[in-house]
Amino acid sequence: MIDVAPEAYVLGLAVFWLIVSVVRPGRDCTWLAIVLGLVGIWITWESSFRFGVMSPQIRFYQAYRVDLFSQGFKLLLMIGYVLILNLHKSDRSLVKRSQAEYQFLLAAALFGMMMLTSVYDLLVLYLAMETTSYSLYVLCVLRRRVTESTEAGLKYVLIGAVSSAVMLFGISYLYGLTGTTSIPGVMSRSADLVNTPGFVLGMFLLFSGLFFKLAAFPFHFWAPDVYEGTSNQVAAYLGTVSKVAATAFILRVVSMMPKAAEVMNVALYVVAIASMTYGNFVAIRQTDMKRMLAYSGIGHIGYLMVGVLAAINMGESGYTATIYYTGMYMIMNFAAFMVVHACVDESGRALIRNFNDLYRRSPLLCATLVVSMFTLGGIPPMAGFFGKLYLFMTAFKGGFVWLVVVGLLNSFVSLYYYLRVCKAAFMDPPAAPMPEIRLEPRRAALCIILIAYMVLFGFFSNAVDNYAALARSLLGPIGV
Amino acid sequence: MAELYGPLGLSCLLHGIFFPYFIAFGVIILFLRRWEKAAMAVSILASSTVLASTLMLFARHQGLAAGHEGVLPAATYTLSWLSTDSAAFQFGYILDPLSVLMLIVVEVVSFLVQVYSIGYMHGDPGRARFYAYLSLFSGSMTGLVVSPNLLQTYIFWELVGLCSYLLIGFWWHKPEAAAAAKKAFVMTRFGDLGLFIGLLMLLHAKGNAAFTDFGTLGLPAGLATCISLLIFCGVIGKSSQFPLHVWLPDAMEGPTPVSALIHAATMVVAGVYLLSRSAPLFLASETAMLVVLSFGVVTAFVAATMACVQRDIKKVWAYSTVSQLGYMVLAFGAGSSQASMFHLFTHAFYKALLFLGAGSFIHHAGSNDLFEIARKGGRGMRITFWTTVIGALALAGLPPFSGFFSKDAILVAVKENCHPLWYISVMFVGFLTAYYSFRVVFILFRKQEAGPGVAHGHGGHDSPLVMTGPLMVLALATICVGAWEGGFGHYLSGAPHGALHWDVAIPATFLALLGIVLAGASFGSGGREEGVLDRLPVMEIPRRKYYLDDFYYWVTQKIVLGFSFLCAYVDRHFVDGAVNGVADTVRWMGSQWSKMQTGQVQQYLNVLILIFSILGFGVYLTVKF
Amino acid sequence: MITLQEYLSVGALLFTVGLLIVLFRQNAISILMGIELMLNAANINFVAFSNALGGLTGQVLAIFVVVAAAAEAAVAIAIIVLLYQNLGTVDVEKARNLNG
Amino acid sequence: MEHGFGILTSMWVTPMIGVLILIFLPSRYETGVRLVSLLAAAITLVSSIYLYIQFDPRGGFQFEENMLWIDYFGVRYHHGADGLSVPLLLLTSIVIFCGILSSWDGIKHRVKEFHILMLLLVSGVFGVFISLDAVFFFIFYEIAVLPMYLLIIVWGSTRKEYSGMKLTLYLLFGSVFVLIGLIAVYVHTGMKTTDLLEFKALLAANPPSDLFVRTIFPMMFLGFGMLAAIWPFHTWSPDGHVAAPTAASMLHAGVLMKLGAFGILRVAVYLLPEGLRYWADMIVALSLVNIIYGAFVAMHQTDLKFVIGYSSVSHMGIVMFGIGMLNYEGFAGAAFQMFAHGVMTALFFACVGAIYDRAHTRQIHAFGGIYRRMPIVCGAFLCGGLAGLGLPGFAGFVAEFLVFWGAFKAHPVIASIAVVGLVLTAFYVLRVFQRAFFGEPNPKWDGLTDSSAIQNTAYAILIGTMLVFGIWPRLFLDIAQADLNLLLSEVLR
Repeated sequence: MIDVAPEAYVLGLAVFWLIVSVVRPGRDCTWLAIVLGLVGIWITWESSFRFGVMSPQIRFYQAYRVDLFSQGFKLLLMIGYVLILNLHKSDRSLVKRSQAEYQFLLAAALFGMMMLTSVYDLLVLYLAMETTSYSLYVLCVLRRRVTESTEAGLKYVLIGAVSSAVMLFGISYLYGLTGTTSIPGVMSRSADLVNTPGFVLGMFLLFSGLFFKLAAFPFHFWAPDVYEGTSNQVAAYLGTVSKVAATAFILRVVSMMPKAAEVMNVALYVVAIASMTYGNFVAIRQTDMKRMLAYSGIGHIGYLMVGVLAAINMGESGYTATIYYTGMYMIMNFAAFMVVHACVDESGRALIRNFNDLYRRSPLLCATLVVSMFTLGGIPPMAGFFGKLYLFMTAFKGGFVWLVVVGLLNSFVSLYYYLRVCKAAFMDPPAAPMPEIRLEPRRAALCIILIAYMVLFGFFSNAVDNYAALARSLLGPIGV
Repeated sequence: MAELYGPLGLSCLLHGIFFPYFIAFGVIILFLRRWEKAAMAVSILASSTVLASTLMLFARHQGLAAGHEGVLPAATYTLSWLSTDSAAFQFGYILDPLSVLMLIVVEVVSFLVQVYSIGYMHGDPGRARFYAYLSLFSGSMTGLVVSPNLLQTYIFWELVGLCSYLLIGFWWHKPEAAAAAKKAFVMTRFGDLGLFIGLLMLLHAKGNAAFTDFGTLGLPAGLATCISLLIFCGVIGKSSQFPLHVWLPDAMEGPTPVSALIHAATMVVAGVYLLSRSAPLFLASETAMLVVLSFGVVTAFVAATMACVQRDIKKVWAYSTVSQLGYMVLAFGAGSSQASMFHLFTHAFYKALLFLGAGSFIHHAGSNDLFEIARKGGRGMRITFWTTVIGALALAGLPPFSGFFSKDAILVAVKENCHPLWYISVMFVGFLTAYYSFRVVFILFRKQEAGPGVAHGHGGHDSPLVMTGPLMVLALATICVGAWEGGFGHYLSGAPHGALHWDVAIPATFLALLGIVLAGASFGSGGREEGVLDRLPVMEIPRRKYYLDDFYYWVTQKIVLGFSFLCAYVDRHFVDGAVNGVADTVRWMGSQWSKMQTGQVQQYLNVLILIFSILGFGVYLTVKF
Repeated sequence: MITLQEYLSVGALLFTVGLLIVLFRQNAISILMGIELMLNAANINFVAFSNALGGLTGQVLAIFVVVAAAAEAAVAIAIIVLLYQNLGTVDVEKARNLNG
Repeated sequence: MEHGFGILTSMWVTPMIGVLILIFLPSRYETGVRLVSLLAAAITLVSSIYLYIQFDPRGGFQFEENMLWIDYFGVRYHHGADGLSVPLLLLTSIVIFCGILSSWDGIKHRVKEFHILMLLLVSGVFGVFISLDAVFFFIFYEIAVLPMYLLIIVWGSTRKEYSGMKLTLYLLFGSVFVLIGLIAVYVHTGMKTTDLLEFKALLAANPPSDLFVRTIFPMMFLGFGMLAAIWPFHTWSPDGHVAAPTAASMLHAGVLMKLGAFGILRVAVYLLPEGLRYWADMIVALSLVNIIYGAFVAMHQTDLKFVIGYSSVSHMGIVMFGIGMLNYEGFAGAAFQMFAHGVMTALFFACVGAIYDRAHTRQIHAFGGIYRRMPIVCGAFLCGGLAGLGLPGFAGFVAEFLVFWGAFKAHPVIASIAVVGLVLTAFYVLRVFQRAFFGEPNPKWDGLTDSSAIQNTAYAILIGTMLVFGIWPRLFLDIAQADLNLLLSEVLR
């Protein structure tokens, strides 16, 4: 049972927080949560370290596959979770008596996401998706500014429920046509079923559920409003960790798909171009920072889709590039959200104007903001550039020349609104003189770590090799 | 004495004529900007060393020292300056009779002018700067004269243009001086364009621009004509021939010593020197010679007519210089570069004399206007007046003076080699020359009227010795240089002593005397300011400078600036407009798409299902077929 | 006797009806009902396929879906109650000030 | 052959060390900050002079440093300097040294951040000139572009937001094309390594199709050309330079525009020589427009910096003109013009910066006879202007002579038209002198003070460099000759 240690630990964590929320709801428990989170990271690291050596294992009657790929992603999710915990300032931003409840919901959502990375059965996929979604729906509503958060929660629930229903409908057809609910079984049968409309519809509906999670173009409508509506921590959680989990599952499904399924390329091609262009073009117009980050997230998902396409056609190097980019994407986005959270007090909206004269108010935060904007924009010395470079290299090799050109042009367009934020931070005079921002040592250290990561990880990115190991394990033979 | 001309001696002599000026320029500009006296001393020291080494070289060339017969071989010193795979350029000196002759002219006149400016520029705040520019000019003029190939000539050609710009615009606070300086530089630069293209064409054709090989180039006729005409463009620009001569009269804004040195004796004749340097090229093509001849004659005639109607003494001598340059060019066009060089030689002295005399008059009277100077007792300035008379006599071409001999040589050349019509027009120009030179003399000769603020007694006292000294030296040179006419041909190219052609000399002298009489009649007695010639209606054209100034003004204002306005407009509205247009369309598309985000959940779901079904149907189609 | 096709067509019909309800009803509660309809349509499919394929997987799936639908309904209604407390109405049209 | 870190790495690391020191230096000690950045610039100047002297004129890549960096994608840390890049390294260090000197008292607020960004800019530029690996080349290429944005928006002047954003987006738009080109070559050569030399070998091994060369070369050429202000894409350059502070526009016009031309020679022509042969005529046409159009538009400007901005467009046109001629004179002239124009424009901007700091306006008609109050600055501007119009004795003349000679050998008629550009340059340069510096001294400017001793040393260094390379051009040509011939032999094969 050691292989599923990380999920077990997170489940225990969730239960623990449930009990605490019942016994002492109001207590501020940030430090406790961080310590428990770090323990969780250590456990996940141990388990993923073990799987560097062992071959992949199948658990729970063919429903759950644990391999280096899944453990690697679990580690990534765990790090993301701890980062979100670290984001927590005083508890003014959340509803008064919901500290422990907030922690419980975070842990529950994390549990669902961890399951998603190594799910091997359609039923378990549905359950994982639902646990994540339900805890995220409630998280959205836990903000002190009730009007917006309620509206955000409503939108998130309705659209989420519809897309999970649609996904389920698709799963029912997949089950019906292939007779089995295990994903490899379905995928292996897909070669000969590829031209029956039922099967294609099923696959399509399945992927729509996933695209909803990723907020890719046709299914992105909830993202801007929810990001703007909820509290900063939850928006960060949605923007980074949940997308990483969904990408992990997509990579797993795509790795099992035989070459013959040309139809998938067309769908992904359209989704990639649409979300890239839509995300970057609409982000230009935004004045609210969180909305802008939502749209830029949509744009980045478009680049990820390019990565998935490259993975389908190019094999291992495509997967490596996509995994590298996913890891990079999580950190970049988190840094941006962190600065938003630090600069914006809970009462107001996170307008870009709030960053005015950030340089004088707190140089460290300003540096983090500028570095994260440059990384998101894909500007060379930072790691974001390397991520995009590997992605577009493999996609170009895979033959998607026009996709690369559109991708590069879009990343060029995105520079406009990233640089505009830097301009605001450096040069615009504040409307009213704003107070100095004092950062606690904990969050100052986090800033420095993030800057170092973003700047140095790209330059010294020999770490690409262990991402390659992840990719190889994903594509490797299935152990008993 | 032998070792003086040994290899070591020769090289130090060669460097002696080139580097002192540049060293002086550097020293003054960097260190002596505020110590005018020291700057003057350094500049004159440099000038005298160069003059000394030139005279020594001249002696060497005459073979006086070592008793050699004939002319020593041309001493050359070269240093590889720029080498590419298809050609290599040497930087250095070439000293054959032609360049030594020019050297003498340049060094003597520049030394005298430097001495003269001690007096003339007395009390002017920028004197150090003045001397720096003067020595830079003399240095680059020397470089031009001794250059072995067309590229080095072009380099110093431009540097000399720069110095004329700096010196014309020396009194920069006067707006007219600044405008004149710019006009001079741009106009000569326009001419240099032709020279530059000619140089490139020569390099392209033969890959070698050394003067020594001009004879042996063997270019096809068409190409030779083209290259020589392009080089002649440079000459038109620099030696202010007909269309591009307007800058020289305006260049009188500069101090008078500058006019004397640059715009009379040295720089403007650089073009003529270049012509005789590249004689083999020109001689190879008939049409080129005809073009040169026609330009020369036209320039001579036009400038002479304009000189007759000027009130400003410096403008008169300026137009006279343009006219005499026309003479030199037409002499070359007539085929005898020897005559043009001799005329250049003699003209340098008497024109420098006339200019320095005019400077002395202006220095005394404080105004350029002829009649003003006469009223202020120009006649009383003994030495200046009589040296000017000697200059005028030489200019008019009366027998004992140098002008007569050089003009006679030109007339002979034109008579023998060209169509009689040219000969008649050149003779008529001779008459005009005599008329305007003595018009000045007779105006100046008028009695000094009792006017306010003028010292009584026998008229104004003369300028200090430091100014009149050079005048006397130049007057002496004007008189005795003529005698060397016979030996000049021999010196230049070893040809036998040319005899004096009386059949040409007599009509020329007669016309000159006629001109003097006409001038005397119209300006001799009484205060009249209008001569008989001025009243002719046709003289209105020269008075308006043949409408050339207006034409150039129209070209620059309408065509050049108009076109630049057009380019600026295109740049701001079309090229920039396109860029801003792209940015705006992206922003517009962004705002249109963001309207899709209406905020209503059901709107989202509608759009979601709509797009989803389109996508699904599309995939369905691809699967079907 | 009723073949698989009829069951599937009933399921599809039910799914479409649920979808239309979700799209065109203003009341949040009725939208929830629409979603429940869509989930049950999936259940019908599951049971139909399970019967056709003979295994019990489909029915197990249906039971799981019923449980999940219940949980979802609970969460959704809780949020709709909150909506009612703040905006004073359950009309989905009103919740529109987050846009742009 | 694995070589460890050497002098070339020190070239781009020294400014970075300067940046680190500055970060930890409290911003109160303004002179301390300036001294640190001056020291960094001085060290690079000394090492670039050392490089210049030690460089073996036989050409080839020297002082090589070659290490495997990211083995999964084959990225190598490969630095080397050849005849083309050594002079440009010298140019960069001279310009940054004089830039820091001339902004000694020009920059008053946020001095520390200004110098940090300047040193970042310079280390990016150094990196580009020495890197021989496509990925590192591109990284340094973008590092060289980005600090410019912050420099303009914080310390800039007229319309600074618009111009700053326009400049940065334009250059990044160019680098998108360069990246596409590099990726295409990387993929074509089998994704084994990103080293330029290996690219060359692999491209020689299996030569790409004509279509590949004919599309990728213009893409890379236009990508780099945008930074070198090729005609239709030049509008960012005047706006950017006018808005930028003195030292920034000195560095940008003086060095960064050469980065574009250098990029063309080092990447585009080096990898795809047939492309240059195919597109040479288009390059010639575009650059002819550049020369004439730039001169005419400069004539119409009323702001001093705009005049210089457009004159840079015209002079960069001469560089492209030379490259398009496909003969040794053209290439040598282009390389020399890059060097000469860099120094000249740096001098121009230094002088205009000095005038602007004192008079707070750059409108030409607002000035009148300021020669009386500021003789040294106007004198330096005069030297710059004369070098600009190609006066012999300055480096500009030799460069323009070589370019037009090469041009005359290839396209005589077009060369004659381009030579007219020289007269136009003379016209607008002297027009500026006449209207701004000479003429009736305007009493309004009696309070102007002349440039300080520090700025004078900057002018002296720049004018000195121009004179030294003008009087003795073999100092430059002997260094660049071997490599230019090598490059040319590739193109003409």
